Amino acid sequence: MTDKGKQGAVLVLGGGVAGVQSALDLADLGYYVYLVEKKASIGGVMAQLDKTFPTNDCSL
Amino acid sequence: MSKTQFKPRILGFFCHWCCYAAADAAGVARYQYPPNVRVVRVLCTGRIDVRFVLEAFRCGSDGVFTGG
Amino acid sequence: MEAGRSPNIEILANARLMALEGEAGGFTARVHQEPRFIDEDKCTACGTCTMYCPRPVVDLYNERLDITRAPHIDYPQAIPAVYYIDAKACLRVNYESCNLCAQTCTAKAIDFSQKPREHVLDVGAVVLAPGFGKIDPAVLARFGYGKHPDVVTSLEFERLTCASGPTEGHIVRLSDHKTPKKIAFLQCIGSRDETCGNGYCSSVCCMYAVKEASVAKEHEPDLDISIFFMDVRTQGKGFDESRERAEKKYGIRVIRARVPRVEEIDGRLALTWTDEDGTSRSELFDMVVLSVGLDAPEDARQIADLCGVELNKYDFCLTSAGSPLSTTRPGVFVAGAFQGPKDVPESVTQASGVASLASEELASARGTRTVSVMYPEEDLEIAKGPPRIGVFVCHCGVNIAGVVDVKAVRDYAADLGDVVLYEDPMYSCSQDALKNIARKIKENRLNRVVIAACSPRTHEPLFQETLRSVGVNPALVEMANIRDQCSWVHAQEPAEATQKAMDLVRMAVAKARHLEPLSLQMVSVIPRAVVLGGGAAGMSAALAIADQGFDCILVEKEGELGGNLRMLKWTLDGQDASAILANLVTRVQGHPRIRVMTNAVLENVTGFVGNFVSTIRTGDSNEEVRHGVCVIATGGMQYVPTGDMYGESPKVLTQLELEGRLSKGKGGLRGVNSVVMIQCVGSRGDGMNHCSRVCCTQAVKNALKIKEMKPETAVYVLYRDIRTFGFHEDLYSEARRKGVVFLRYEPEDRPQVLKAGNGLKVRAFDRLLGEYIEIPAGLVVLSTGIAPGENEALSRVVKAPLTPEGFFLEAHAKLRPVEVSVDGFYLCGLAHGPKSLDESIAQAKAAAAKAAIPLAKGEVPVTPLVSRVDQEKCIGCGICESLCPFHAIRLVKVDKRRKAETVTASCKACGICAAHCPTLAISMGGFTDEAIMAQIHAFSERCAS
Amino acid sequence: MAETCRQVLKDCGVNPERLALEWASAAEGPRFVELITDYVRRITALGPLGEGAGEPGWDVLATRLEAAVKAAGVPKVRTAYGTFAKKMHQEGHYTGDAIEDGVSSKVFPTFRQERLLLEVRDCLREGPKAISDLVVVTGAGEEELSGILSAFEKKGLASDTGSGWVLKGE
Repeated sequence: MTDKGKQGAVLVLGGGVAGVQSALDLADLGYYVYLVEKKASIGGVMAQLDKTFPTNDCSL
Repeated sequence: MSKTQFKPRILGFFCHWCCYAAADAAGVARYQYPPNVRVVRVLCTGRIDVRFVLEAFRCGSDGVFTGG
Repeated sequence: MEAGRSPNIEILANARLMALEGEAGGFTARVHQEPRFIDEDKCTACGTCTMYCPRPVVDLYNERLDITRAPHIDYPQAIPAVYYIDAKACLRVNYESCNLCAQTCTAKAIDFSQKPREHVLDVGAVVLAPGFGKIDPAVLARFGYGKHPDVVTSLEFERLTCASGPTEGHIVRLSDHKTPKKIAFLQCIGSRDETCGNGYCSSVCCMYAVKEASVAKEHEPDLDISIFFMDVRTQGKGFDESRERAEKKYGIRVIRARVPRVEEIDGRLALTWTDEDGTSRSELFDMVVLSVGLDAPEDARQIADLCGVELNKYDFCLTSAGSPLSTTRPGVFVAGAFQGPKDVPESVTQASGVASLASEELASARGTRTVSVMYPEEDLEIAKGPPRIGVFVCHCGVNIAGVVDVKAVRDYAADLGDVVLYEDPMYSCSQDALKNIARKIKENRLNRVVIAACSPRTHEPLFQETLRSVGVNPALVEMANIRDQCSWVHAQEPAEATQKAMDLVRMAVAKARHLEPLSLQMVSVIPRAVVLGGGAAGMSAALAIADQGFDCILVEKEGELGGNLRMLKWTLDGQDASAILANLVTRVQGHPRIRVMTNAVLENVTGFVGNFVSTIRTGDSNEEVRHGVCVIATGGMQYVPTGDMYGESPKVLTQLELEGRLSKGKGGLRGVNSVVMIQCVGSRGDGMNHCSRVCCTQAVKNALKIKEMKPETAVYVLYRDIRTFGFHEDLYSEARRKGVVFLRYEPEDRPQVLKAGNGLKVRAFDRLLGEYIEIPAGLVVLSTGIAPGENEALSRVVKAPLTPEGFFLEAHAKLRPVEVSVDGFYLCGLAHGPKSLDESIAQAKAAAAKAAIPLAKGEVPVTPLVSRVDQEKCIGCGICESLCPFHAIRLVKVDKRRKAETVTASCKACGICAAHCPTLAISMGGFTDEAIMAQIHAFSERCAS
Repeated sequence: MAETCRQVLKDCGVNPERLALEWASAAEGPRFVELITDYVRRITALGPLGEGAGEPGWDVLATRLEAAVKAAGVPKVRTAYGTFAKKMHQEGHYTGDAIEDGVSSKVFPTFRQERLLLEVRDCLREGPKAISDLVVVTGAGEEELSGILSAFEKKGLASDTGSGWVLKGE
């Protein structure tokens, strides 16, 4: 099926809000995702923010 | 005299996304609070029918706490 | 954060990329992963190890304001929800001593034999999203940080105001732990500061400072808060309005000055600054918050070298306005703050955008590497029999059993009606216990299961899967939360906690009797998209969808493609806009999967996500098209000035008209010796409320163009705040260097355009001189804002809400920035709000990714927890239809009578309809009236029902 | 919802403060704890249901609440409630005063009327009752009850036997 041996997998470097969102969308689009994060857990700075403007709802 | 021993029985209707989640968060942080509330989980406070609240009182609930 | 649950996302935490070889479509990546010393499958996140560890470690998550131990978890909702051991601090790892945690872990999850692992991964594309780095501490030290404990960074302040932070939300000075009275926020720390090498603007600090100040005022209403701005840069959608409200509501003082340093005087902090009129001022504060900017990631150069991508001069990833998410290496894409400083909604947008880019690249290999979980066929008969309930009361090690008498609760459950099996597993979520539960369900033909353990929010899916694995409908499990909402929070009252656990189990059993199997319905998706609007955003979205392998109909109301891009001459970074336009148009027109309809508008749409039928009118003829998704990219309009002699004098132009002149060469400036630009024409309260985001950079860009073509021309920019955020700040710096004069005006003292003989002059107040000046103007250029298009009609057709300004409203400002609250509709470009070309393109890619998800899946699931209307009982009153926040109930004609009907694909199960139905005709899956009433009755023994 | 419940509870003699409606977002564990702790303290101070200041005894409350629950399921009452919610939703102003006024003028009268109808019927089912007995149980005025009873009489549902009102045909 694959032309020129294209791989249906993506490496996402960084487990912050951007990395996680990319990973979720890519998995939903039909690709296998390796989410590589330096730290022990994903979430990045977003998890540290208390409330987010302007909706002031929880960030997770 | 009964007031000092009175332990109210309270029914809670908690929104799955908000108050129920907040209650879980309180647990994870090991905050302590009085053990008087029993919880019915609903998917939104909008689900709470007037009948549910009145029925809880009819069933002798000393209080009803709805949490969104 | 559902990333932890997807079978197609493998999280490699504690890991670093070591090498990247190959090319787009076929890369080989080497990844090095450090051990966490805790077995992810066994750890129950109980926290015992942290309690026993003798090694204190500074808690980085709480910005060093708190102390944790070597084994820990960053925050309660972390994913993986597994603790890890900080190898640098651990005595066992470093000295082979201690080992206390391994001995105290009841789950036997601690494993010091774990070794680092090397992964070799075959991937087709790479997404770089390493986030941002921290500003050099030496820069912070200039403002007393590290020397005075009461100088804190904004992130530290954020943790202080956070209710789950180290001070539980109480704002205290770190020096004496007293509540401060007077706080100053200093903006642009590490940003807009060429002395520290960061000439760019970090874009997010103005807004977060206002947010933090507001939150602080909410906690401590008597606080006196001042924010020192250079310019107030709250250009995000809805931000300006929020900021103004916050400033008024909380009485936040805005000072326009840059404070050079912080000094301590008798335990307080002295700030000295120069006002706009040149006077020097000084005041004492109790606490100073440094609004620290975003730096490039510390490992930016390493990443760039490894991945072979180029960086810009600030060490952020290099991209261009026409392809804002592509690096210099094909197949390697960038999203988030590494592409340039940005806030959460923009990061999320870019993240979805790169997903589209990768998906375009790899469309032919879609689905070749993904895995899906298979379940045995469901036993439909089992649920029909009388309830046979199994109750599992979990010890959760000592988490529950340490407080609640688990065995007593188990025995109590035995006596409840219909309970045929009762057990008390040690860890019900462990692999062993799950297998046991599955076996017991089969052996005992259980058709209802009650798990008394932790929270259904985190663990219900796990137990639902266990039921599915033995062919039992997943809706037949109910959880009683006797840990998070019982043992953990009533640790000092074991008897009360045990009683509560019994009550909760009784209520759960009562509800379980009323649980009904719910089928997970799938609706097939028509693999075609409609994109409304043929401007830059619409064309980009259509191309991205088509390149991902799906048919697309592009609907443009004008006779030709291009939209506002046709009027633009240069992008903000100076590229030829017409070349970008020509490229888009050629590709769209030549694409086999794109059908372009011009002079066409959407008249009507029916159906739901996956199955829409739209009526598109072209001239007098209507055509019906069937499609699965729809992208709204209908654009915006240039605000038409109503004053300033626009239309009266040929010497008064808009910025776009000026660009038109400048594009004709130097002749366009013949006889013009001075140009006066007026900012915020139509924006920020001048006709429209919002900030138009791009006009400041556009003005600066054109000012520079004038200076380049005819350097002797005097150029004045009369502004309220110069909002050249991000790397556009470089243009602003250059303009000032080249002699462009910037004068700030207050909205209540707006510049006036006046006649002066045959020419024009502009009268404005000069703060430094303290008097009004009259500037002769060869040309007056109005920086007109971006107005919403005629969105009302479309908004009614698709039932998508608009903002008060008239732009389309996204489903969630942070987390779903390109989705509309109507499922199956997506949003990008100026229809969403003012933005630049590169932002429009990135957003279009994001909308294309989101729109392609249902197309790629081929079917969309319908949550079984939806409302269901009993049409026998329904009287067609329409109350439910009008109250439904998701437009998930519609009225249909059944035998000539109006009846309500749930659009299951749109229903979010909130239950407002059921709670308001006059005839009780609506029932909610999983939360029926009967089930809830049964719980209420079980709650009380006083009530005979 | 909460406002309707409060007005009905008050009408039944239950201190409406026994019902709380609070908001806590998913991250607000400490706020939740504060809210719950506070609330439990308030309820503890009020005393058991039926024993709070101004509350009639449990027996009376039970009868009234039973009728109120039934009334809350009656289409006429639910239509009034739903229609008002729809109106609020369409107009989009959710100020406390607007809700309070709206409920008391548009929902509550129907609700109370239905509750009394059901409760009088339930009472009479137990045996003959004088109006004064009904006043004690239902908390309604004599005049109002006479109105209900004469309506019953007109429809042939009840009659005054001299030793009290009784239901007919049951």
